[in-house]
Amino acid sequence: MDGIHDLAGVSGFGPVEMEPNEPTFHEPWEALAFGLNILCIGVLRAYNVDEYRHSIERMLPAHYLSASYYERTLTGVASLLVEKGIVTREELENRAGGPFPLAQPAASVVADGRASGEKPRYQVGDTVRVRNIHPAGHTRVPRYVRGVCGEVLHVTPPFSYPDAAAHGLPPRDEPTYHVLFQAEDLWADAAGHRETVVVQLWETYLEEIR
Amino acid sequence: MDGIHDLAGVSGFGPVEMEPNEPTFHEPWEALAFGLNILCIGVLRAYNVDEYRHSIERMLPAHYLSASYYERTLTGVASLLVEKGIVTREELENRAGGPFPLAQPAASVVADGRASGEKPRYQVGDTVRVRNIHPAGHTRVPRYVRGVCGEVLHVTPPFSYPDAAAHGLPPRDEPTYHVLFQAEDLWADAAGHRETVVVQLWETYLEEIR
Amino acid sequence: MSHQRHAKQPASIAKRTSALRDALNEKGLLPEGQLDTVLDATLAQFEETMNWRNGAKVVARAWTDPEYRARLLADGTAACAELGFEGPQGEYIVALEDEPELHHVIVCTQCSCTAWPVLGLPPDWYKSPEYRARVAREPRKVLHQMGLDVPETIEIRVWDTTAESRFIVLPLRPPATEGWSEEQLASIVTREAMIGVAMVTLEASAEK
Amino acid sequence: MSHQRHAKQPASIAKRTSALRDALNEKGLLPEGQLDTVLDATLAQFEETMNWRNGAKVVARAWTDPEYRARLLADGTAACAELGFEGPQGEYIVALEDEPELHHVIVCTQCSCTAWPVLGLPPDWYKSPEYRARVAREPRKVLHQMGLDVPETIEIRVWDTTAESRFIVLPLRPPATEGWSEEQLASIVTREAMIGVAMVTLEASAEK
Repeated sequence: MDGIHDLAGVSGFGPVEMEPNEPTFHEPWEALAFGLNILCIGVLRAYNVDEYRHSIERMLPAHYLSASYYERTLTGVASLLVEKGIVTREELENRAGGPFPLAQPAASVVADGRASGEKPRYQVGDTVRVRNIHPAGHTRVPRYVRGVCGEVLHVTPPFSYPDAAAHGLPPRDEPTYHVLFQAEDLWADAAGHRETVVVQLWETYLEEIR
Repeated sequence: MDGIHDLAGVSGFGPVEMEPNEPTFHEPWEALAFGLNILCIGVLRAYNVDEYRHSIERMLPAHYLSASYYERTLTGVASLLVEKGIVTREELENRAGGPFPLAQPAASVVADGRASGEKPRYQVGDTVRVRNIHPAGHTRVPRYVRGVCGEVLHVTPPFSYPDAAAHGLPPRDEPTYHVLFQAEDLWADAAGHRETVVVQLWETYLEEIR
Repeated sequence: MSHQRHAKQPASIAKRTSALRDALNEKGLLPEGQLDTVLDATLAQFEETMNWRNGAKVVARAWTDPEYRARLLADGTAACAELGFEGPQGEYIVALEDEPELHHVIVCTQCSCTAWPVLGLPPDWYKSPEYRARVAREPRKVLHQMGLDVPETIEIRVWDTTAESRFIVLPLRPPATEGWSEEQLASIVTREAMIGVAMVTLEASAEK
Repeated sequence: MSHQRHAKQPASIAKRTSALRDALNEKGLLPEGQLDTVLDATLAQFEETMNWRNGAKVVARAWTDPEYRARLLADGTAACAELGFEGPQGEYIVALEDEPELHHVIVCTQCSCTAWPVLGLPPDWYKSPEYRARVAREPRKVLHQMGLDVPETIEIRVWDTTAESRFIVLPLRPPATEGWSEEQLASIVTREAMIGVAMVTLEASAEK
């Protein structure tokens, strides 16, 4: 989805603020929210990491931007557990003593892309174009590279295709690449000098230059 | 700027909710915020409408999305009056009895585009491409049409070029056009059938097809 | 985000608005008391005279007077002014005529511009991020959720109010209104129909 | 936005988090008391063993052992595992070697992925919308505001963590550290330097 989480290049944000001697967690509930996610993925196997990422992307945009990182974590975890029938929204709200905002439902998605285990189609040095796609569901191809040409810098291992895994479709591994983009191809007149961006992309996101 | 206000095509928003028998204003402060803006533009001539629009775009993204329409109005008006030295943030916060969030500063912008009063370069039926530009300041060319080709549907009158007017640059009138885009050229695989979008664009935003 | 951790809650929006009015009043930019006078007059204008019922009259006139309809489509600004509807945000009004195979919808994706003299101040839903984000990209789906089904055989054309044109949709006149007076017709035209998110039907009435 | 007008405030985030834990506990998905045991063990791991000081050791080793450096650049995952640093979010670690004319910076624009075994959980600023929105588009400006000036003669290469690669920057070794021990060197390597928003300097110290 072309969601609010796809932030790269959006203007208007303030300065990046760093906190000296920042603790790992600022509040007990942050550690708990983080731990619950680790527990649900790693021990209970209630969902996978792609589903987790997508659950956060599905938060209402105003909530996404106003929530802190661990509030996003907690919201994603709770949304998935409700969607999977492990807990109900009602019991969460009763226990919390008030509204418990959750993510919006996921779109229904059909499988696309390649078969598992195929050999990489591109090699180091190839010029590739990122397909101009706007998937309704989870995807890891950010908007700012779509339609743009880049150069294959490394052929990286096959990894599970997230557009499928995030929607409970049969998992499959697919070749990935580090693709190098020139800033001026991404940001046109707004690009800085001698700036480049590398994005790791699954093969389904790419097409050959015609 | 490629700000949060440029919302078209961002996914993840919920349903459009309509209110039966909606009043013009829901609260007295809404009418007051609206009236103050009309007063400042039309009577005090403290700023122009392009500066006003830009002041809202410069709100921090999380504030922009969580604020109601008239809170955005009030924030824009207050930001401009502070920036122009008519009131100070301190007196506003003292009077309000707490923090008074304002917009972020405007970027410095240099004049671009055409001279005033030139004849329209394009005619009805011409195919034009929207330039792939990312202005640092105010602009009225939304991101979703940049780099995309469309057809001139109407040659509309010259209007004040907002990228200049919003930054206090010398005003100039420039030809505008209603440009018709096919949805599949804008949203690729996500486009619906038999859907088109018309965007009114200043001539500086356009380029000829080469 | 450390600034968010420690951020104080803003003053209430009502207090912020009053604070700005009071600060302006104190500057003496206008003669004493005149700020409130101007404010009251402005608001009365929008509550009473500059609202979407004007647009309904324009539509009813266009439905009953072919020559007016032709003038409206050729020069919306002048045709609206003929009926006395002009003013701010109405300097260049463009009427969009629906056809059996073409349905128009209006939006302002970047802010919330509207033809004030004929549509008045827009409703909340028109100004919402939901409508602004979605209608240019998935108009048929958005209209469906708003209660209007436009068959796929009909083109939906979304007009994004990015410059100075201010649009008003001239909807299809419902069948079975032959012989109706202009006033009767105006009474069934809704603001939603003139934005393009509803059709004009015989059920619509003044309470909308 | 009418739903916003009438929206009730959510329960506090602390209450929401406890509510989720308690609801899960009640389901009996794990033997009694084990949920808290697992939680405690997980958190202890991140507080104590899986943190960025591991990465500092990797960098110091690479600075002092040319063969290790070559192994690190050829296979980051294996080279980190040599020192005992492996685990979740470290299945495919890629070390990015800074050069006099090339400066690497790491971001995850869509969420906040990081190489946990060598960088630990990322700091708030790395997870902030500010950093994620800005650094891929205006890296030199962002780094300047964060206190690092990279001259325009030097290429800045931003690595967006979109798939399974997890990056660690191998920063330039500061001059005047000849003869330093691995431990001494590790003590001046900061998390910020291994993300690419700071250089390693002699002033940096353990308190960072």
